[in-house]
Amino acid sequence: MASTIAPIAPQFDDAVQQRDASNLGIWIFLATEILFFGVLFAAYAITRTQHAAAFAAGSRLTDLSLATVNTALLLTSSLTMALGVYAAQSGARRALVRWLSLTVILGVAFLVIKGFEYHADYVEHLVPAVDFSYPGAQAGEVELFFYLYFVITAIHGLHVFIGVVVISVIAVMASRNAFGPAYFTPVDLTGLYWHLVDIIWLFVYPMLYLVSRS
Amino acid sequence: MKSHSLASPRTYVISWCALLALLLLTLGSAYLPLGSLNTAINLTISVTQAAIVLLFSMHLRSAHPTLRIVAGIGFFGIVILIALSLSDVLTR
Amino acid sequence: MSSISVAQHDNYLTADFRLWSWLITLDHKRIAVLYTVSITLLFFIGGAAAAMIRLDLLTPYSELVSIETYNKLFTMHGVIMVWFFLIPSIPTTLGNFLLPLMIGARDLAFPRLNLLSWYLYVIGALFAIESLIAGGVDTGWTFYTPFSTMFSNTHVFAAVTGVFIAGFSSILTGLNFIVTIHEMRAPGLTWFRLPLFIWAMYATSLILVLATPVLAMTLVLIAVEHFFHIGVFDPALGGDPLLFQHLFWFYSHPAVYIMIVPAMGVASEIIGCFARNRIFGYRFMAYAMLAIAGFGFVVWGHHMFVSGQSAYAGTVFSLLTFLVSVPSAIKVFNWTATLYKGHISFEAPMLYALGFLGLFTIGGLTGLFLASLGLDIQLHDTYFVVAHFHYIMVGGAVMAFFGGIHFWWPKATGRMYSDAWARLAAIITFVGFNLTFFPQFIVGYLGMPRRYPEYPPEFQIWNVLSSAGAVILALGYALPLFYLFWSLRNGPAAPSNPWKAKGLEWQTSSPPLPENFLRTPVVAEEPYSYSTGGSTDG
Amino acid sequence: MDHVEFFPAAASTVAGTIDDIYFVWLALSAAITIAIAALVVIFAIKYRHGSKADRNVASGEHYEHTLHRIEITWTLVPLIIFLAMFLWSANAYYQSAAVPNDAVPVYVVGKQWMWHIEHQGGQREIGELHIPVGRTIALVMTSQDVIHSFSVPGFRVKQDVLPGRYTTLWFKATRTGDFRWFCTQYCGAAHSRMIGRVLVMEPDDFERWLALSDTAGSMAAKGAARFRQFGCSGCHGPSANVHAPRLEGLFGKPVQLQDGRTVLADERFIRDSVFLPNKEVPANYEPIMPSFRGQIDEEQMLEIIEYLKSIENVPQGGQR
Repeated sequence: MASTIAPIAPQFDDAVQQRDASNLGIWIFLATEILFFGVLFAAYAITRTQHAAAFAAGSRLTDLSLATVNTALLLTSSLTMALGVYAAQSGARRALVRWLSLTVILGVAFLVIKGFEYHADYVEHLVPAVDFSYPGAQAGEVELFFYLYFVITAIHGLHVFIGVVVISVIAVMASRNAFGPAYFTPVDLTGLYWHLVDIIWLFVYPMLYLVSRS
Repeated sequence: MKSHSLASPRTYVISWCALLALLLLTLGSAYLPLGSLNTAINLTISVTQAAIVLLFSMHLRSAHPTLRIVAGIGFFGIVILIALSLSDVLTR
Repeated sequence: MSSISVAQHDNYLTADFRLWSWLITLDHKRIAVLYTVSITLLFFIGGAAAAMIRLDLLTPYSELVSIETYNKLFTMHGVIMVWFFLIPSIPTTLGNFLLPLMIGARDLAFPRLNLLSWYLYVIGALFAIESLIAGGVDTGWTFYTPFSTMFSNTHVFAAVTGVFIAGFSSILTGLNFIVTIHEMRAPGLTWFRLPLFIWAMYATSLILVLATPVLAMTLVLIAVEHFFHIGVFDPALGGDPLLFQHLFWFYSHPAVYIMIVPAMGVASEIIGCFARNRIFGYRFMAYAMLAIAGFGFVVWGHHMFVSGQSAYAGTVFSLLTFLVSVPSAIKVFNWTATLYKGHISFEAPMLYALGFLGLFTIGGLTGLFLASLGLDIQLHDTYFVVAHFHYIMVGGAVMAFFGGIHFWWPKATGRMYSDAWARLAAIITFVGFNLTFFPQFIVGYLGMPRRYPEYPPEFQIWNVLSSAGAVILALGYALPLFYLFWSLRNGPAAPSNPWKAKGLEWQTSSPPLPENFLRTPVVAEEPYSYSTGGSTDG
Repeated sequence: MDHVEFFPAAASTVAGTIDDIYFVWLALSAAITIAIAALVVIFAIKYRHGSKADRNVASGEHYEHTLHRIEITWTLVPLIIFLAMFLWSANAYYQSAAVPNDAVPVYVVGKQWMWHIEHQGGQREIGELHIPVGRTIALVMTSQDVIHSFSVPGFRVKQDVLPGRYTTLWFKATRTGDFRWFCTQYCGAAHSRMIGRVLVMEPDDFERWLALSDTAGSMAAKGAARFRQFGCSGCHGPSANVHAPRLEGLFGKPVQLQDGRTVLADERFIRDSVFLPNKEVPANYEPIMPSFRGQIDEEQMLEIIEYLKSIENVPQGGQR
């Protein structure tokens, strides 16, 4: 049991102060993440306002079914992560490792599907600056849509990737009995990060895939 | 700053079901020919989904007000950035 | 530094002498020293660029350097001074050193993040210097598109990367400060017992944390567009160059407050101490800083009145700008009123602080000229703007920074410097500054544009005055280097509270112990209780 | 240097108002700065360390009340002054934003690092702009590369010149003479050489200058030639058998679009229709027009626009 007691850093008075500091710290970090993506959303909003038709045309070329499956995967991984945090809090070590592993698997599945999507885009000559050709009108503006599509999904994908790595590390630590009911802050904070990555995707999905499907 | 009244697995599962239902709803609504209303519906559903994740999975419902303010400020920042930039673009 | 005598305990400087112990230190005070050394270096690099600029402007024809070189000089001056000096200056040096001391904590909440942020700063600075050595950047510090993305063949990528990395240093510092102020205050130290310097750090950190991510991602978009020649800022493909300006100023306007709010905090501490008076309207001062931080986010469009932004948006931004200037006005009045019925003495820090007050007043008032829509048409992108923001950032922020260094020097080093030399330096800086920048208001209204190595001959007289002032100003900035260094070896040992100041940082030894306090202090009185807490001013 | 200038010459109709705002701010700033400085000096002397001045301060609730009243006063007084100045200067801004109806257009294209000017009559200038005194001139400006800015300090006017867009700047000179004009948006190496002179002439002299200048026909005539050269007339001309809109009388009229919106057929609309033809497709027409991006440059585009303006009331286009 000794391993599951929080090591208190010298600058803190007690475990409660340390945990509260970590919690506030991660939330401030998440706020910066939100604004980080805010730039992309603002660029998207303004460019789409100016080229609505081209964005509709571009969006119709994206793979909606893969994206929908991916959204469901990410939402489910959020559930497994939340259950993992619950398991950590209840001291259920094996359940914790199981839920974290499942989260990693779902995250990897998301990335793999994203990879298939990218490959399909490449085959269809939809990668701006690398290989882009669009037969219809306003090819330049459709290219702008795909530029934003790649920048947004790539940066989001990078966040998923980082999440997968961190959760894997946490899972290994958990299997070595590093956490318990008295100390599971790293699991908790990783979970918060993972949920935020999920939230961002919830906005990316309609922005990029659902424009003018009717 | 009490931040540790976690929700129960039941809550997580229920909110997961709600999120998936909303996903189907937003997907389905996209096929209705509603013009610019489509975007409004999609966005509203996204905001609802985000709120569910924030309140339940991320425990903001039971968190210290400071944490709620911090999260709120992040989203408020985006709103300011987009709203004031658009106020220029739309009135040029 | 081995000559510093050790009393009973090791202080933070003498705890370990090896270089390695500095490079892996987690002590906020040592990290502050690391920052001070690196920032001073960058300050003099940026200053050298400024000196070249002023020399070249002595004559209407660019005789000293080519026009291409001139463009690179003002770009480097801007990039280095804004991101590698002004923004980190007070928070990372004085803030890092004082924040835990002032709130009675042993360290910041996240010491490792603090050290990481210094390394990020250094790496960012190395990228910026690399772009300088490789041949320079000619975009101006504002990186306006489509020039920076499609037309500039200089080392935009390296410069942008440097700023991007330094941005993460800012974010980590801001995050660390906010958490520390929230969670680690000493018993009894309620929010409204905090020194105004802490309030200033808090407001500044909010801006750092909320604005910097926007800059970072905008720079990513610039780098991608520069590299792949496609992006949302290039009108040739249907992009919008004003979108870049919106995103850039969403960060860069609040960035001005990142520079000036800490200076307000420093000035409050110094004026309170040397007037031996509580800060007039303490709560209003705290609220004003929060208001400035908040309103600072909704005024960015005043940089774009003639950019092609819609007249409607311009009007909204102008109105909001006038609103943000009210809290600044309040602060000037309150500092002045703090002198009323005080016991004022004029040691060097006080001279710097009073200099700050005067220059900030002029800088703030001329900001109102620029906020006025119709008038800004004439003033935009002229030397009037240059003069205005130097009055705020150099007259205001740097003056206060120097004041702060003099004020807390004995605390940080355990040595007293020569007050006479320091007063002389303060006066020279004040005179030199005004001579450098006041003529620029006049030549600005006459219409002299910024970023011009060559200019019509009728503007020469003002430029000669300005360049002459720059020589004096440079002297004012160089002097402290000498007497402060001298004091490290030869200065008399400083007592723990040489100015008889209030505040927890004066209750520990000079220099402080590695763990700051032997016992966690308990606070039972209001801040700046100079008049009540026994007459120390006999 | 014969004399030292403190203020620039005021040579346009808007200059007076702008100067008034400037002088009022100068007076207010001087008053506030002097007041603060005087208070600092007085306090510094009177309450210097060791002086015998009375330092008794009242205390208690009444005193706190007074302090609050002081704070509120020096919050509200600046606020009211600022709001008044805001209204005044915003009004001046709107005056310089709204182009008068009687303005004579002159076309400006900025490129690294020179200014190309073309008058309606086809007279071209580089780095000089001849205008008559007392007539309202509206510069219709665009850039071929990066952002520039057109600034004439003597007229108190300035407007950024953007690629991909038209911006307009108007002024009415009130006296003859030479006035410097600068590029005020940093645009690269020779930014400081992207300057020129506005030469304000008596109307008669101006007419003489126009007549003496070499032209290859008016802008509209050149535009008409471009209209045929680029094949525009093939679809939009009188004998076209393609379903394309006729452009006579189009300029300045509202256009119904396919997506239900209505836009004004101004310079921007015409430019976008040529370069981004599918952005705004008129109702009842197929989006079949190809983009001319890269084929028509900005100066040719302006000539085509001037041509389309000129055929406002002519029943048949391209009579030449």
